[in-house]
Amino acid sequence: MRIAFLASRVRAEEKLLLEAYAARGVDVLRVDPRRIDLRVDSLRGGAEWDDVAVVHDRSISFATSAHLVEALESRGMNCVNTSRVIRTCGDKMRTSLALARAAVPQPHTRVAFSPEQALEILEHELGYPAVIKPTVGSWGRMVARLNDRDAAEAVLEDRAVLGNWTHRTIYLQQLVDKPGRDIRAFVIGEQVIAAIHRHSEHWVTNTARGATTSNCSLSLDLVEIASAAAKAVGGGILAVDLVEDPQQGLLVLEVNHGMEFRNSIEATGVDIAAEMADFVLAQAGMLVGGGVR
Amino acid sequence: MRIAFLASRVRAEEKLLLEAYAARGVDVLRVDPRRIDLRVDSLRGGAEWDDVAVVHDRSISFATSAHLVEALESRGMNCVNTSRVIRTCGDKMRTSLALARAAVPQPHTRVAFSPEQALEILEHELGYPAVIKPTVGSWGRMVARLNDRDAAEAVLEDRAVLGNWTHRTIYLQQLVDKPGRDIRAFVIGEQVIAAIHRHSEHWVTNTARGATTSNCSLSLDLVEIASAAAKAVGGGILAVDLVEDPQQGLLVLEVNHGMEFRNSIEATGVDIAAEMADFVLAQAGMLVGGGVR
Amino acid sequence: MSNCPTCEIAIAVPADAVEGEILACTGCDAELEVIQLDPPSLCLAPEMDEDWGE
Amino acid sequence: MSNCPTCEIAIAVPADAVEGEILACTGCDAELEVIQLDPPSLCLAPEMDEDWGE
Repeated sequence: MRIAFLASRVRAEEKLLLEAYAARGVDVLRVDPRRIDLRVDSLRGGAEWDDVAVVHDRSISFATSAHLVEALESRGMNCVNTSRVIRTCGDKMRTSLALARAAVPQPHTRVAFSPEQALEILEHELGYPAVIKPTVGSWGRMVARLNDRDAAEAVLEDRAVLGNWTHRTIYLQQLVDKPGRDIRAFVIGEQVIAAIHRHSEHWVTNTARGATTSNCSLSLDLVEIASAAAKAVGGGILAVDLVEDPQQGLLVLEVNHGMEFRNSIEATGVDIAAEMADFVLAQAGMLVGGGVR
Repeated sequence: MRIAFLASRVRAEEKLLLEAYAARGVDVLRVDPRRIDLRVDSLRGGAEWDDVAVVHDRSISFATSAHLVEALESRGMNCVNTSRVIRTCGDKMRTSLALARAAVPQPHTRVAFSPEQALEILEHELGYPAVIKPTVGSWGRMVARLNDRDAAEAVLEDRAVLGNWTHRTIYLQQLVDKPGRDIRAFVIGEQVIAAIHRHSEHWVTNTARGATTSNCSLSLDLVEIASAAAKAVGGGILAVDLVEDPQQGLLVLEVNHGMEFRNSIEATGVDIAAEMADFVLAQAGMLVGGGVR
Repeated sequence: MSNCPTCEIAIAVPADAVEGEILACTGCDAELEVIQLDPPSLCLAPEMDEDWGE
Repeated sequence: MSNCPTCEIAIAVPADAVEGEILACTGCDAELEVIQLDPPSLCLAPEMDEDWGE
């Protein structure tokens, strides 16, 4: 038995994960999605997958992740995360709906399907400042702060003219007056294993945009809401991003299905890669009583 | 009780459907997605939906359809088609996987996640001529015939440079040597209600591209494969496109969740709009013994 | 009657037209959307998007 | 050793490098991907796509 590890770009995270599997003596089949020849007209073929007990997806592209994992699941393979989780987390509107269905608190969030309606919502409901986010995308890219109607008109027109059809679903959110930091909680299975604060002078507190990290202690509140958010999107290996709203308390901003964690190991003292590897192996029944079978 | 009818652009099909509902004395709430203010942070709100028994989605945009219907389903509403069906039919790779899981015959189909791998597949497996299709899109747009390696290299580079991230999933198919026509079967619920041939001198036999239509008799084979295809994607109101392969027999090309049918009523003699309206009303328990309740 | 926003020709909006319906301008062939019925009002229909279709 | 495909400076591929790993060129700061280990070979890493991320 072995595991399949899906990754094209090998970031610090993938190296740590491969090291964790090596330390456990696990046989890893590395699969680069750019080199897969995928039959979709049949579920036969692909003998190299026969002895794969579980698939650990670390693809960096949402489309690749969602499509490839669904194809492997169609062949009966056990994948972490599941395609359902990937599709829910990879689309902010679907994440919001999943959180709403589970009554997990989130900022005031509206969706419009036309720039005119988006402006109506901003003018009459959310007010300014507000935030517009692409439904698909990460690292804070194209997350824009709209301080007034002029900014809103400019950004809405940009995306209508320059964007592709995935920008026609316009996701708008209240700007939370956060205290210069947000929280990222790492949830594996049902368990919140660690959390960090991300600090930034900029209103976007993303480490890909220069935010610094420090440990965040696991309060009962945080554990409860982070694990509820993870469960709401389907569970697995997830990073829940939260903000502390002065009035509303902890609110969930998004849930990440392909989380980065290189800066969080030192801050938290938790070996996140090891926890992830053990969870994946446990899914395949390859981890029994703390050792690899 | 009333039904909600989701449509922005009112094509000939939507007019026929609205007339069918009017003829049945059904109270219709017309909803233009461009004017919806959609809360996604909560499932409350929207009193106008309270007495809606069923939603008939005729949105012309895949993203709008999928997002809006999922939001309405989250509020417990019964939608035709379901968001699961929309998402499966709206993405050709997911359609192929659904057909494969149900062992419904389809042309040889491969997916690649890089242009280099796509070229490998074309050179060594599918051969030329072959067909490349965007996973999302309709009316035969950007469905290209690749007669040789030069054509393949050109189109793959175009889409890599000019396309957006949804083009990075490269869907490749054998070109079926069809007899100047294909077949569209209309499936409502479990029932194949009618079928047409679409004739064209062009290898793309799409009425949006000038194909002409004629009635296609419902052979046992056709009924079996079309209803199996509809069931494979989740069922509902669907149009199954098929080709007659000289060797392999009937093959399913795609399943449409928001079908057009204006040219098929006269050709088939079947009142497709009426059949659709009755099906939608039956979903809501609004149609009993042939009359509206 | 209403006027085409492109070529300004007068266009008779049919009595059975509904909001959202697409009319072809008899003057310039532009695709026009009926955005209001009473009084009739037309605007240029939005361009086709990549994810449009059946 | 391998060479940067952009500025041609010699780059030492670390002994523990794996296929798919990203290195920054010491000469021109280009992002390079290790596409082969033995012998080491580098190419320009693909540009970030819109759907990339966590």
